[in-house]
Amino acid sequence: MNNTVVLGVIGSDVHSVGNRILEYALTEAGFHVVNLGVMVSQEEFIDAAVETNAAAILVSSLYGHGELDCRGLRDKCIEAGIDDIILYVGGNLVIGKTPFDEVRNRFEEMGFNRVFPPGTPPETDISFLKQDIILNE
Amino acid sequence: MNNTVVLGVIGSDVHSVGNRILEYALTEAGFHVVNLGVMVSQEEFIDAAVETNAAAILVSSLYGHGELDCRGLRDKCIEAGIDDIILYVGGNLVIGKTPFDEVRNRFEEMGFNRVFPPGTPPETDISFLKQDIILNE
Amino acid sequence: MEIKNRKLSEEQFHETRKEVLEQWPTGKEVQFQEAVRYHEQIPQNRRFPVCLENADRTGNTLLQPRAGVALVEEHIKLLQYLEEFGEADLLPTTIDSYTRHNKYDDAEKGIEESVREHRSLLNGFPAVNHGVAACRSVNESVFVPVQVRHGTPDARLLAEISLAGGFTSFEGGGISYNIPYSKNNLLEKTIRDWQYTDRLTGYYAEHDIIINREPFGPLTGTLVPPCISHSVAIVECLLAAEQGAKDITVGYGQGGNLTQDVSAMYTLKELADEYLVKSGFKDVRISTVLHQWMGGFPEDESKAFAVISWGAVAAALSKATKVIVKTPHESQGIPTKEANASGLKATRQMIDMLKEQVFPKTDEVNLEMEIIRQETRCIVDSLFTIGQGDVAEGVIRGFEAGLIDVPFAPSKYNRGKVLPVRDDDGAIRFLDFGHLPFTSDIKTFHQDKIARRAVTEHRKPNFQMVIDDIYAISKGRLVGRPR
Amino acid sequence: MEIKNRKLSEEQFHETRKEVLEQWPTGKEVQFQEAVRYHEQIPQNRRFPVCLENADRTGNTLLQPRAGVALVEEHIKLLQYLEEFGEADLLPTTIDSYTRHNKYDDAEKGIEESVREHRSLLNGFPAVNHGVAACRSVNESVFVPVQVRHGTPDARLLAEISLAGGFTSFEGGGISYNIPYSKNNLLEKTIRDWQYTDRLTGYYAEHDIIINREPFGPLTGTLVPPCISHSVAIVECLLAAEQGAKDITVGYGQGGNLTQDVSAMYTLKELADEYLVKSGFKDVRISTVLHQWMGGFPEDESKAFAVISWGAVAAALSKATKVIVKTPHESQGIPTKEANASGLKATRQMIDMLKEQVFPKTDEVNLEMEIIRQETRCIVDSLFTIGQGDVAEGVIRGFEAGLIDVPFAPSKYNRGKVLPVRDDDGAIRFLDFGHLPFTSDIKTFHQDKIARRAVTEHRKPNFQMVIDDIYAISKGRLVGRPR
Ligand code: B12
Ligand code: B12
Repeated sequence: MNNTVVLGVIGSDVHSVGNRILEYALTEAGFHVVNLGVMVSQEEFIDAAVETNAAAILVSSLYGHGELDCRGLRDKCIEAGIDDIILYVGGNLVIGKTPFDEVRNRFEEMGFNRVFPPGTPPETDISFLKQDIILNE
Repeated sequence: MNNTVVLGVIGSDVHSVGNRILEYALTEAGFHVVNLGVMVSQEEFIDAAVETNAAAILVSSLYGHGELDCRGLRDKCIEAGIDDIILYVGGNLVIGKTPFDEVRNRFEEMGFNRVFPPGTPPETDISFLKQDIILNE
Repeated sequence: MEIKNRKLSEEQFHETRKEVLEQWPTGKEVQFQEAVRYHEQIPQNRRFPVCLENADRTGNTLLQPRAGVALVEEHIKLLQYLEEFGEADLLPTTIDSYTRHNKYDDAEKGIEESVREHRSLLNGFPAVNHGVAACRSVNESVFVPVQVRHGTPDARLLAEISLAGGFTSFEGGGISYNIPYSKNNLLEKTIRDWQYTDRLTGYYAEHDIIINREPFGPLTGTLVPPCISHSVAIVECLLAAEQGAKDITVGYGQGGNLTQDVSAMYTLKELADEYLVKSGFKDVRISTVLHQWMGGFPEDESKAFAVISWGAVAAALSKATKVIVKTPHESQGIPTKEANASGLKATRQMIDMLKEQVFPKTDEVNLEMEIIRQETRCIVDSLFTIGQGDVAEGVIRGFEAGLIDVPFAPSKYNRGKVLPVRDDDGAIRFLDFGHLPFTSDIKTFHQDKIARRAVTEHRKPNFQMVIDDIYAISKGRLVGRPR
Repeated sequence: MEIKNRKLSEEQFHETRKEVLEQWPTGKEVQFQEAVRYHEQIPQNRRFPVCLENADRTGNTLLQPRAGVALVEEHIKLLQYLEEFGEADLLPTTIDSYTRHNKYDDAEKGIEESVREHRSLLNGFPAVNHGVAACRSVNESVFVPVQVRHGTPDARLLAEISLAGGFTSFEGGGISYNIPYSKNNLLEKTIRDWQYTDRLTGYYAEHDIIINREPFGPLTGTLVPPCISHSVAIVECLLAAEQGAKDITVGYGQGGNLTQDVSAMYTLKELADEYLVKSGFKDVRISTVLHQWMGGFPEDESKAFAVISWGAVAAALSKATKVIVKTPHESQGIPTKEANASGLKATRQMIDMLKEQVFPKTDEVNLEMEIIRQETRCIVDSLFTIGQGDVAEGVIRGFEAGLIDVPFAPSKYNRGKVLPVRDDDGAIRFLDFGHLPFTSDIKTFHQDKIARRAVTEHRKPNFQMVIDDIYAISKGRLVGRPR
């Protein structure tokens, strides 16, 4: 299994706490984590993924501009030739308390493979991730 | 103005605090208050009203059985020949948080002239009462 | 009727028993030996005394809501909901007001109307009408212990049916369920009736079934100074212990001033233990309960959450064995199950966040504790004196004489002379002592405290000040300052 | 770039000013003299410093929410709602994240999309794009003072526009709005930029317009030990005072252990005053703000109410000048106006119920206060030393050397070596001191405290324990015990 994943918080978002924990938990779970930290642009995500031949990109967005920041990420992946890379997104993705189904729809339409609500414990992400990577190979 | 009013808490209800305060406030406002206290039956209300030739009966019900306890009070008034006596009711009249309009309707249909929600300050009752008594005379 | 604090003989007990069980048809469902066997197989997790003891040992505060509806199925659903979604540690079965006044006919009508209208028209669960089997099905449908909570002056039949029905805790007492809960009931009568109820508990204990008993702490819930509720709690402990009760929870209704509340909780157990031991009862287990603010609540639900939370703080910081939880619907009416669960959840969060913290025994706390001790001893000792050593007789004569007097109580056997008011820090003091047997030192203490408030507010302390205090919390503050 | 804590000359200031005002077209709307005249006519009730001083004098704690949406009209409606239905004493204008990063183009797009979609797609109010007149209309539409709250490393243009726009308080600082709020910004740069912002405040002060300044207290909001945030607050006070700021509010984010929180609040003002006086600033008015828990919130709204209430308790009992209020939507997203008001109402109820009560200065509090004083002095004094007497230089070198280090901060100029963890009572201690310049006594104190917790939990204190603590409050407890 390709165990390299790119991790980061997109846009102008600086929420670094969850990112730290995700890095720790993914590493503990045996992943090779390329953590770009906070304030990561779409280009930086893609460059890192191409460079490290990553199996997945894990995007966090907490601060509410997730919708504006994430649009077009899948297209850029396709342009960069990593069409099939697994794209996850999680955090407080939209502005305001919103039924999660709605949020999931919006982000799935943007081309994310999975969308996670706030407060998802790392164990959940990790078990999905392992399955999805294996299926994708 | 006939300033005699009969006051009491109906049924098996023992909530005595509001009753004390109402007695005090009505007395301060110049009424002659016949306070029957708590656990007052319909008959006791009517007997007291007839005996003292009262202008109004003020019924409290806090404990939730107000609906069961108050039914038929107007009829009993009519039987006793005090058809036109002003009937007020106030407190936590029904079981459970209920839109007050609904509560008001139920009790007005039972023949109460005015229905007061929980937390009504005595000043409100008193000003209505003065108006209604004068109009009724 | 002469009442002594003397254990009812088995004969007396059985004689009365016959009459009691005939008060309503369901009485004949009660078979004592069979009930004992039923209790023997109740698992530990559904035994009140066991859970209370565990909580005290581990320093946890348990959460208990109030809840009860007219019909069995609905009541079970309600309790299951509070257990699952409210995370309640202990459950209640709150009894309706008709049953409380032994009006089983009215309760029957309430049941019928509730069936017809598909909503509960009773403000609680009519356990007597439903009978033993229904009570058992209630108890068996949940994983935690269930207590009967009511307000019944004569609870003998209710006790018979509900204890045979598997409840492992029974609230109330001859004073605490008379004075705040009725108008015309003689204390002689209610104490006698509760001696019976306690004797029933004792009778179970003789058969190795320990039932928890809980005198109702908050009384009228409205500005009750700690020494008043403490005195009633102590007397009811002594009365219950004499009849053989072995496991008692003493209670207190939050006043709102944290120093006073913590001091009250600390002294409550201490004084109960002290008087029990002094009277020769060495094997009675005492636990404590704090009731979140029992007076009028603010209408706004967010504000109600703050009041609930402040009660949780008092319970947590004073290490109460359990806390009785209010709901955001309090000012309006019997809560929906969701509102009930939300009160529990807010309380849970607070209790758990504060688990590690204790309120320190500061000088202020020590002073407050000492005052409460002195006041309570003045009252309780005076009851022993006037009762010539017998506290049952003493408390009856004491109420007559106003040596003990519950503010705002509806009972005509309560003097109603005492007037409480808050001091400048929000602690509850006496504006009028009535005939309370206090030393002049104690009186001066209260007068000085109130005088300080009067200065702050530029007004004389009088009944208007008391009224302002009664409304205060519902209007968003602790002290009813003039506006 | 060399930075000294030296007042910018009027020349320097005006030179920079020209550039700043050209950063976005709305810059040219700023006319200083006209802005001063505008401020002169602002009534007392809309002046932040006046309201803070009144609060301190009368012992009230003022309530302030966070709030900001993309469009002017909607923003005004939001503030009016919070004023009317939330009973807020002070209002905010929270700025969106694009503006915070000076991405005025992105903000413009956000405004356009928000107009199109009829909902705010920005997480705050883009004040720069809206310009001076819009800011004035915001301020004029309410009765209480409004503060700019943001998180902007380079807030020079935002300050120019919003102060000319009639805001009377401005949050932030060159450290507190850099380290927790950005990744690549040099401290030299942000401190310089904030010297400008402070100088602007000072320039207003020279024209008799007092603007309140508030360093951002909670930093990353996540297990920040008091001495860290106190040190940043003190340094930012000294930097602001040097540029002529006269009215400063120092802040602290609630930790959750009441003893520690109260001690932190008591020492915060004391230490700020101490260092200001030591550095020759005798006419700076210091007030305080407590932020209700700034870390992760529980998802359940009832539980969130308890967290909010506990923050209100800490603010009330420590007599904070103001409290920043969270909402029951915190864990989910920007709150609706109703949720925002309900956080305010719960806080109001608690603050008002506790008005008369103070947390006593117990031995535990005195000890905790002394520890905070010692730690803070170790840090701040070491900054003076390494800066050879200059605190601006000192703090920059201090961050480099890890003499000061903010847990979990995103900035690459923060060492990130320090690890906080709770002790057995829930107080926040240091698991890893990184390079903090502590005495061995202080270190031993922390180690002992943490060792006690390790014993309780039968596990080694390590990063897992820290993670457990980060999640703890959102999972319903203060200390992240193993399950
Ligand atoms: C204190 C209290 C008690 C005390 C009462 C002590 C006593 N003897 O007075 C105790 C603890 C004993 C008690 C017992 C019970 N209570 Co109770 N109690 C309350 C509480 C907290 C405050 C009541 C109070 O004193 N308010 C202060 C006074 C000043 O206000 P007030 O009573 O509302 O009266 C004012 C106004 O309503 C108005 N008003 C009242 N009547 C009238 C009449 C007219 C004509 C007018 C114009 C105005 C008016 O003027 C008054 C003065 O300002 C309320 C909830 C609340 N409000 O927060 C529950 C509440 C009234 N109780 C309730 C219940 C159910 C009970 C119990 C059945 C037991 C239980 N489930 O715990 C028993 C009933 C006993 C019985 N048989 O009556 C429910 C009623 C539910 C419902 N209607 O759906 C309430 C609403 C709580 C709840 N949400 O569940 N209670
Ligand atoms: C701490 C905090 C801050 C700190 C951040 C410090 C720092 N540098 O990290 C400070 C105070 C600086 C801050 C600032 C701001 N914040 Co903030 N903040 C929070 C808060 C309270 C906790 C976040 C946190 O650390 N949680 C703990 C960690 C462990 O959990 P987590 O971040 O949710 O991450 C976990 C999961 O979500 C999941 N996850 C996350 N990403 C991903 C990705 C994938 C692929 C997967 C599978 C899982 C996953 O796994 C993580 C680990 O368990 C949240 C609200 C809350 N949650 O209670 C608001 C919150 C995120 N902040 C918010 C906002 C708006 C802001 C600000 C714009 C300012 C403001 N209005 O106050 C600024 C933004 C600054 C910026 N440019 O980014 C909003 C976002 C609103 C929205 N989405 O609608 C929130 C939700 C608060 C609110 N309700 O208004 N904030």
